[in-house]
Amino acid sequence: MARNSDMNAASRHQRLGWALQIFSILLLIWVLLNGFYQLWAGLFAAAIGAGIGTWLVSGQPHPWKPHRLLAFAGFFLWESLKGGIDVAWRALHPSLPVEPFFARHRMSLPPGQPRTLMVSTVSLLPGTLSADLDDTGTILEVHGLMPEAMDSVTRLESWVTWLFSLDP
Amino acid sequence: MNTAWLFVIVAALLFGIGVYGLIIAGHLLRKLFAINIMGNAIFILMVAASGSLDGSPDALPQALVLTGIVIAVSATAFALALMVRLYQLTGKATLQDDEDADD
Amino acid sequence: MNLAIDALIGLGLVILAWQTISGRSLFRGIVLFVVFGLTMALAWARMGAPDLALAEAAIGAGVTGALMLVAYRRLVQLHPEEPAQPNRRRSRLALPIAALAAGLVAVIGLGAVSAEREPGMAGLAVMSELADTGLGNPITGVLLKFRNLDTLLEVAVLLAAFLAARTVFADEEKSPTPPRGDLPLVGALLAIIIPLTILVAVHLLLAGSREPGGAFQAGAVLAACGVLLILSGRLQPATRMGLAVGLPLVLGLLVFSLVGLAALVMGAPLLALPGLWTVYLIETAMMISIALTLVLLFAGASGLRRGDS
Amino acid sequence: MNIVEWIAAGVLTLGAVFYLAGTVGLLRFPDVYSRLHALTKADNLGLLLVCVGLGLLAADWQVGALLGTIWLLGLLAATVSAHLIARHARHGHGQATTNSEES
Repeated sequence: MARNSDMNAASRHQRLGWALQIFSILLLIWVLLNGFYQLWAGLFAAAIGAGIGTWLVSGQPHPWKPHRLLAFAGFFLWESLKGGIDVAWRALHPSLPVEPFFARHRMSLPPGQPRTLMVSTVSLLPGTLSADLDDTGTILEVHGLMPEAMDSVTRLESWVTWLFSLDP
Repeated sequence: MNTAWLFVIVAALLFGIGVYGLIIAGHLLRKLFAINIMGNAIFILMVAASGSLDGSPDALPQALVLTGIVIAVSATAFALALMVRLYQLTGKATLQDDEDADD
Repeated sequence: MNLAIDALIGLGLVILAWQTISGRSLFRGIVLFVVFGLTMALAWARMGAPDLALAEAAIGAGVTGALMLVAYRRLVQLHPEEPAQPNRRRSRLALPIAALAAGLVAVIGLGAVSAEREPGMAGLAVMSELADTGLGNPITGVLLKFRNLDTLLEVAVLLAAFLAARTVFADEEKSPTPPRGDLPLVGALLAIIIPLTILVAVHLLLAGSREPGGAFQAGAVLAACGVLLILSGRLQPATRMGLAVGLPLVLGLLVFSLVGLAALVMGAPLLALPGLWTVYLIETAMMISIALTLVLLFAGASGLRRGDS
Repeated sequence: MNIVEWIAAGVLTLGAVFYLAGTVGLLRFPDVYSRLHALTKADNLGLLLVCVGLGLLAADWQVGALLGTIWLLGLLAATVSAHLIARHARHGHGQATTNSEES
């Protein structure tokens, strides 16, 4: 990712990319809410939302492929299913089988969407919780419920790498 | 016993709790809780007693209550600002009479 | 079955109200009060009043709760060593008076419920008139067509509450929200939630003309955006109110009055709204003013400026 | 009740069970972090099941898509708030009361 040098030159393009992404997602949700009735208002609202959203986002948009996103969603759904069942079982088990611990994980992902996705999904995998990030945003502190929980963190990282087509 | 009766009873109980809370509360924030609960009781009463629960909904009391909710939040916001200012100036968030009563 | 659900909600309301009044800590009281407001929203939904459910959830529970939390934090900041104690007054008369008040409400309510009633003469007249306004939602129709003066004054009351509160915030130095570092997740949350909230507010505003929703609900939802931006430091409270804040603040009142007066000039009665487009215009202006007023009340400040981050 | 409604009832009940498990975990687990595990994971599975159940009852793609959006927003809110609470606790506010939020 040697894009840092031409960051400023590409910045306008990136802003436009963000705005288009946010705009189309908002418009989709509007159609879900209202159908095509009063679409003019939806276009208007989505445009304002995209403008403000673009002001709020930071970093560059990362390209992703739709079919990979679908596969990632499947992986995520399966893992969160396992996670929910696992923690429910532990909570209801009479002897409360938990061995809480903290572990540090150095992320090899670039900042922006990949890291954000990683940090936010860790909490929904079986037995892991993203507890803290250091100031550089690379070292993720993970709280685990049982010793084997850390496996899913590395698995998640490789999935995110694959989703955004990054070099491992 | 139907829905309207049930909610009238609920409104009466809430109003009673509100009045009780308003009297016994020392802290002004608690008095605000109580006043808001009394207000909500009256809102429920207005809608429940309009007879709209068992027939076709009646828009008039609902529109009145909608206005009432906004007025309630306006009044609460002002009261909160007054309370903070009082606390700033006197270091107490109770009314003078209440302290006399405590002594 | 339905009555059982209603009874459960009613019981919940009574218990929550009691806990709010009698709990030991103030903070707990605020949280319980918010839960009470959300349960009220459920009750409105059960009573066939979805407009009120929306308003209660957004304004009654959300905005009021946020305002109370801000006030509580100010109290704690002023005297951190002495958290507000639940000093309760003893009064022998409290219980009888409360019982009397409850009895009074019950008598009025039960009398009204069991009274013989002409089947909704006024209501039917309203409904037949509403067909002409083009508004499918009778609540919005009533608010803007039959009680439009009330609605206008309601916006004025909200503005007056802010102006009154503003004189009370007084001269204290506004401490800016401390920078929270750049938490990556918070930035992502804002970038997702705020555009979506704006979309939902516009949806509520438009939906108000044919189904539950309207300027007040939309304004409260939009105000949540401002609160989030203040909490994350993207917007900072300011002591001076610039034109960029002042104009939108009075926009609702201004547009409503102008349209209403225009009707008078054109020979129609005061505040008679000439068409559906004026309704949209007024509702949009009102939404902006309401949202901004609520945000300023939350910030406890006269103005807003952009944060440094 | 037809077969779809039975399935929906089963899924909704299962969702309620996960909510219950999440709450039990909140009460039983030893520290703040473990409790957050229970809240984020079990409650999100509960929400997913409730959304699936309601989607089955509604049998409408539009409602289904909206329920999916609700679930995603629920996930987002849960994971961000869990991260913030954990971070807050990690930075030495573990035993702190709500008073000292801004120190």
